[in-house]
Amino acid sequence: MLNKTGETQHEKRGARYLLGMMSRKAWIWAYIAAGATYIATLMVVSSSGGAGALLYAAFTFASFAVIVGVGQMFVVTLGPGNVDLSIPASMTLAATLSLKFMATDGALVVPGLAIAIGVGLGCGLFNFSLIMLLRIPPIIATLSSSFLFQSLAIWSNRGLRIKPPEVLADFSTGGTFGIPNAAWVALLVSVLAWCVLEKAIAGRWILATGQNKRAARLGGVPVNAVRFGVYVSCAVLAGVAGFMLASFSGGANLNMGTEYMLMSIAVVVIGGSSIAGGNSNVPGIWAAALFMFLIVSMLNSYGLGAGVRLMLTGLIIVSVVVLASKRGRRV
Amino acid sequence: DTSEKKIALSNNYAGNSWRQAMLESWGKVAYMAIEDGHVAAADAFTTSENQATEQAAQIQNMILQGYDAIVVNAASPTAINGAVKEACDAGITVVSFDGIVTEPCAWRIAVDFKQMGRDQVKYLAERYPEGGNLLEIRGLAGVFVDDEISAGIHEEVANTDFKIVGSVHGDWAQDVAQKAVAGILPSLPEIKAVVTQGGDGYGAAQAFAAADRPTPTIVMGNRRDELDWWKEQKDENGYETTSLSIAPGVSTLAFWVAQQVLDGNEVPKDLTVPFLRVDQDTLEEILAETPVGSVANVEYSLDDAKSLIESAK
Amino acid sequence: MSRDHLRILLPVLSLAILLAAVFYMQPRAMSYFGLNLLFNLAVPVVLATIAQMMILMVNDIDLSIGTFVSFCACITATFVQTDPVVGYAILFGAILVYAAMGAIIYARGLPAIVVTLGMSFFWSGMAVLVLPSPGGSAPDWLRALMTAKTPFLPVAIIAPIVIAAIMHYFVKRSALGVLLRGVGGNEQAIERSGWSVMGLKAFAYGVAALFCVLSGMALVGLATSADANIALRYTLLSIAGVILGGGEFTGGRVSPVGAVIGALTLTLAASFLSFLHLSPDWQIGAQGAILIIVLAVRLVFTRREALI
Amino acid sequence: MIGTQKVPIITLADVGVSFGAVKALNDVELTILPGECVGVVGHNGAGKSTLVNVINGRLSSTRGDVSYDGEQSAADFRNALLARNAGIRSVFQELSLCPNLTVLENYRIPYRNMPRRAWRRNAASAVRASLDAVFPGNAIDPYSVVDDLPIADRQMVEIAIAFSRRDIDARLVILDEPTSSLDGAIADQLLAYIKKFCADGGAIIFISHMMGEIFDVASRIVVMKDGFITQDNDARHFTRDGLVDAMGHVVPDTAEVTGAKRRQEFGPEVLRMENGLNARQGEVVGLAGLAGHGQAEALAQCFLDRTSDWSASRDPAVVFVAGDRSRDGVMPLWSIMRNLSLQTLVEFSRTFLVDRKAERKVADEWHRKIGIKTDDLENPILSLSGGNQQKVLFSRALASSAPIVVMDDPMRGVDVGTKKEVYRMIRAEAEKGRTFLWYSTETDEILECDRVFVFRDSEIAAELQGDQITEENMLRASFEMQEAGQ
Ligand SMILES: Nc1ncnc2c1ncn2[C@@H]1O[C@H](COP(=O)(O)OP(=O)(O)OP(=O)(O)O)[C@@H](O)[C@H]1O
Ligand SMILES: Nc1ncnc2c1ncn2[C@@H]1O[C@H](COP(=O)(O)OP(=O)(O)OP(=O)(O)O)[C@@H](O)[C@H]1O
Ligand SMILES: [Mg+2]
Ligand SMILES: [Mg+2]
Repeated sequence: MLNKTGETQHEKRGARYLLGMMSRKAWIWAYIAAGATYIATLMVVSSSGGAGALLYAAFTFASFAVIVGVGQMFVVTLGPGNVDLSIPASMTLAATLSLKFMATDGALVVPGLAIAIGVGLGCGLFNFSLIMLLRIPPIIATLSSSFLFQSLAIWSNRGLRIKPPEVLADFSTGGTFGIPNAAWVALLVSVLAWCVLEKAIAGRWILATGQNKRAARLGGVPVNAVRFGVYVSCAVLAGVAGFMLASFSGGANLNMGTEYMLMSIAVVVIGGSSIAGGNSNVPGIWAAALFMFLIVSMLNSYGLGAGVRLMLTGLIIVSVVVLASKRGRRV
Repeated sequence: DTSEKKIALSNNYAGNSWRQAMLESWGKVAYMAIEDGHVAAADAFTTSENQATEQAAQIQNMILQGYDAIVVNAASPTAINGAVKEACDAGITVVSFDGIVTEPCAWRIAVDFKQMGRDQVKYLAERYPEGGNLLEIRGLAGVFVDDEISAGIHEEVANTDFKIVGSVHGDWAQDVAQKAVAGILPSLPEIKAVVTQGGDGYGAAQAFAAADRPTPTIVMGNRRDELDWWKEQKDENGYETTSLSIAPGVSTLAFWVAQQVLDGNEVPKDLTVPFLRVDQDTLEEILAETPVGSVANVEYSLDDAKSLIESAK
Repeated sequence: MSRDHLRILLPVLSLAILLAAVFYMQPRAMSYFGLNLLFNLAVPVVLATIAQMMILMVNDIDLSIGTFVSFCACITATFVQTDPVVGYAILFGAILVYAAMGAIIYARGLPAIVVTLGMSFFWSGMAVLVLPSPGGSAPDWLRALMTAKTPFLPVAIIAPIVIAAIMHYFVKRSALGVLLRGVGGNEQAIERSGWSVMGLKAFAYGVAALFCVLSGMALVGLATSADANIALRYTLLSIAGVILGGGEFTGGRVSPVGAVIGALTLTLAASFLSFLHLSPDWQIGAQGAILIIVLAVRLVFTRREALI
Repeated sequence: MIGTQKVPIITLADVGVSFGAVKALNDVELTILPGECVGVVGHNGAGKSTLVNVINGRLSSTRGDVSYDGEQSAADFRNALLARNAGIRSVFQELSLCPNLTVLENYRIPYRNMPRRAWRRNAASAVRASLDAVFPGNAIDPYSVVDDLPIADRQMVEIAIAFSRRDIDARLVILDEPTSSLDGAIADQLLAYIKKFCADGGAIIFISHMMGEIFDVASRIVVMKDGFITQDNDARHFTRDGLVDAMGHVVPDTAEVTGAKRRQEFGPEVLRMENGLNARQGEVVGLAGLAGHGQAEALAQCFLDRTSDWSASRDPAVVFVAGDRSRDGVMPLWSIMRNLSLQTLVEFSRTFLVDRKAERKVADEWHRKIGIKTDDLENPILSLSGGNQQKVLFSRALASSAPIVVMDDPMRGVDVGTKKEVYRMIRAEAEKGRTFLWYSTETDEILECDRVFVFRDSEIAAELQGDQITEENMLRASFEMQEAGQ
């Protein structure tokens, strides 16, 4: 793989240290970008408490992106071609079924959550069996299953919007210690994910499988268990995110997760994970999720039209990625 | 006599409660019409994604299947014109509603979306003659309906003392709207009212509540949860607003119009249906009729269609 | 050799079976008119699939094809119609941007999926700027071309055959095609032989963009007008088409003929479903199911890997 | 003879190359004349591959001058072009064919100005001709896709392409460990061709860890050590032992290398496969035969049957040492340490977390034991030379406590010194009751085994024991069947 060629980087030691460190931690750029957009938005914030409110909102909405982003990150880490496109459908299905079950009854919150998780589990299992048993490429497998999940959601509830139980709505829209509850949940999820990737053996296995599945298998990694775990946990996280989002926004919609398909991929890659697999990080997902929220807020606040807004979003994403890239060729 | 005729519904999207209610209304009227021997078949088709290309292909398939009339809720007013033209050329009656098509050979049951935008502002101008700041929640960029409603709003605002201080795209999705509003709120001065495109009102209310800002007058879009919230506020503090949207049952109207065309009746190409409006007084009444989680609805009968056609002549 | 043939056999078979099923259910489809209706909207899909294939061939993936085709369609329905010189200049410029994107992706070692994801926002924004609301109209010649009444076979059949033949020659037979596939197979080997991988990638992206432009134009020719969201689903459709046609995500293993057939199969699958008269609840799910079934058949054909 | 007054094809003057802090080459002076066959030897990481890359212009030297055909090159970045024009071609240590292309398409890639007309037919005949010339009697179809070929065939294709006819004739062919995946018979064909090539006025740089091959073909031998050329002399001035001493190897601080006595007593049978392959506890079982006859498959099967896709055991039944590094072994994005500890993560941890202390300890231990040439185990694995990467894979498996070790031609590119050391380690481990299954393309490695299965067409053609294990017997077993097959 390595070419001992081409890149005789005669690095000036020391002077480049900072740059070097930054390029190794690609997510620093995502934080810089998020910070810059935040400050740029503040320029037009009029009300006194606006700065805090904006940050509060950013953390609230970033949380959902983080939860699904973490799941997507694990999937993406599995290597080229691995991506879960069924996240929106899993979110919708989990939210629909669990809200329908709870039927605004506050006593059923826990079983409701269990149902959301269970639905996620089922979706993950289904995805994995398509990938593993039928050996359908993950992109297509998850795309196809998303259609099925969506049909199930339509069939089960015909698009009726059922309110979440009062307690649940209060919890998901509320905050604790000045931080939105949704963000606490996302934080918990990301700390867990970080531990898995950085500390746990399973994390090593995921990373190994992502780099070279065959070599991983020959190196004693139970690759099927790894892939199973990854796809299932991604779907479970999607289920949880759907449950939370529906509770937060006052009910499940058939189109509620739509934007999280691109969003989940975007936060993973802007956050600095190598899409080639085998190298991922959790802090970057937070930065990217905040960034994705703030950029829309910023462009909206500046009163830019949809066309310009989309264009600038694209340009900024590309610039962040270019800036975050290592100099020269990848190995 | 149309008892041998087959009608198809080409629907481009099924992913929200409005569309689900629309399909349900269609299903009901289709069942009844077949029972009563008005038509031989009335099948509904939905594309898997909200895409003009897919819908065009769907219409082409309907041509192949030999339907006599195709009722379309179009993904784009122009992008399926090619397929619509092909259908007309094959002798098929095409009736578009809600999302209408511009192809001249097709019938259009239009809702004046521009008017819908204007009416929102008119209502607000009545309530607040002194004007104030408005927040606009738009739909999906690049889509006809979004452009029309927004144009109506902007046109009317020019005649009043209102000022649109912020505009966000909510993609007609509750969660997206809520998110976009939450993101722009900190940068906005005090908001007098929010103009919407239907279905975003509840999300906007939530976002205002989350940001601890006074709730402005939010124009609603007839969704049950919006009406519920309105009712709640009304009972609590006498909150006043209005709610308007196109009734999903317009699909049934389109069905009858298609049947009338097939029957050989002369039907003008352009028909307009009024939108369904909920006011402070009619709120309770309509709330009682609207199923939980759904949309306020009106279904049309053959006679309704006939009188509409008469009045348009 | 034989493995390559096996690879192409599956797409051919699934297309044949689907076609047979459609003909069985709807004998009317078995005519000049019917074939045209079944397949004419496949032409832009075929072109977009070829574009995706060019990118997959050099080991990248393009998530912006849908928005880019939409953008091209918007330009075609507006500038190309009203002001051809400006219109073509914009399209040409867009091709250059694509080529530059390929070069940057290589030079900076960027993951293509991210850059193209970002660019998809960009193109989408440009399209909205060009056509804030649906409209525009197709240039007459384009409309005439796409609806031409050719003898014996409709345009909808001739076009995919021509595209497949040309691309087969270019990708599988020409010397340049060897290098491009080589980039996908072993970038380093190409570089070691003194070729500019950056140039090759830029070229592949440029060709892909050209096909996107053609796809956008064909689409406008069929639809008579455009909107900013007109082709969004081509992104996933094109990936599915390449894979269905026996292509792989990595390693430069693609087949132009397969890709064309894959695109046709996908289009036909949707038609097949609408002939089944399913309940609206399940129509969407059935699209997924048919994708799964068609791809699952691959199982029979793909060689069990020696390991794992 | 190409020229009468013999202009050097390439001259390196005082060349140095550094990778960051690592000085891979120092003060290298080297001149290569037409007709010479220069053998280059040196321990793993001595700088041989780096030297090759300087000569063929792929790597610009940090210091010093490189001149082609006696002409000084003006700018470094043109070196690759100059090298190509001077007729310099290379076969790299890591295979560099495009696996998705056919053999003849791979020929197209280095041939830049190939005439376009009927190029496929011409390419096929050129490859065919070259394959026939270098490896007479091979049956490789130029139209077959490289991926479908066994690794030995792939290596043959790459070599044949390097010697093939193009617009600029080959004048200097650099072969970096070309025989590492070839079996003896094929390797001999190559050596014969090299001699002929040099006799016709071509020049060769031949890098190998096989002393026999070096002495067989080299007219001049260059010894490298730690980035320096320590000796550069006519081949006649070297003896085998002298050469090994001159190279020096990097495992000096371990106990003396003793060829332990071959044991006669073994434990109970611990392994039996469907095809009859079996092994007893403490035995070193060799798999021999011509390359590509199902040995690797049998080994992989053995490994896969005894491990699970679904769970990892705290005491694994079997571990694997890969030979095809990039395909089967190395995790390219990881550090040396992470690569080394992959197999033993579960074994050394009592929880589900990685025990970093244990990881570091094991890595340090093997770093010392097997002499991995690096100063920091946190360095990326790809910064290691080929042979050193192989050592990491070895350590990965041996660090485990698994009773059976399966080795798929594990010594590819490992230098003589280390090989001796590894033989000793294998012996010592076998002594302790471990069983080894060892596929190798090298006869000397097979001779180290207690029992040998000779493979033919994915079946066992012969089982050799004790004194029966001779090169002659193995060759006979593999060739007898070949004749029978024809
Ligand atoms: N890209 C690189 N970055 C850092 N160090 C490198 C790089 N390439 C080579 N090296 C170092 O340069 C030294 C020489 O490596 P080289 O590959 O030339 O050894 P070699 O003699 O070919 O060894 P082997 O017999 O194992 O192939 C090694 O210490 C290696 O670690
Ligand atoms: N079904 C198949 N179709 C085509 N090629 C195959 C098939 N099965 C195996 N091969 C190829 O045949 C070759 C022989 O495999 P095998 O693993 O037995 O070789 P080997 O003797 O272990 O060679 P080496 O160790 O040098 O790689 C493999 O390299 C593989 O690519
Ligand atoms: Mg080397
Ligand atoms: Mg060997």
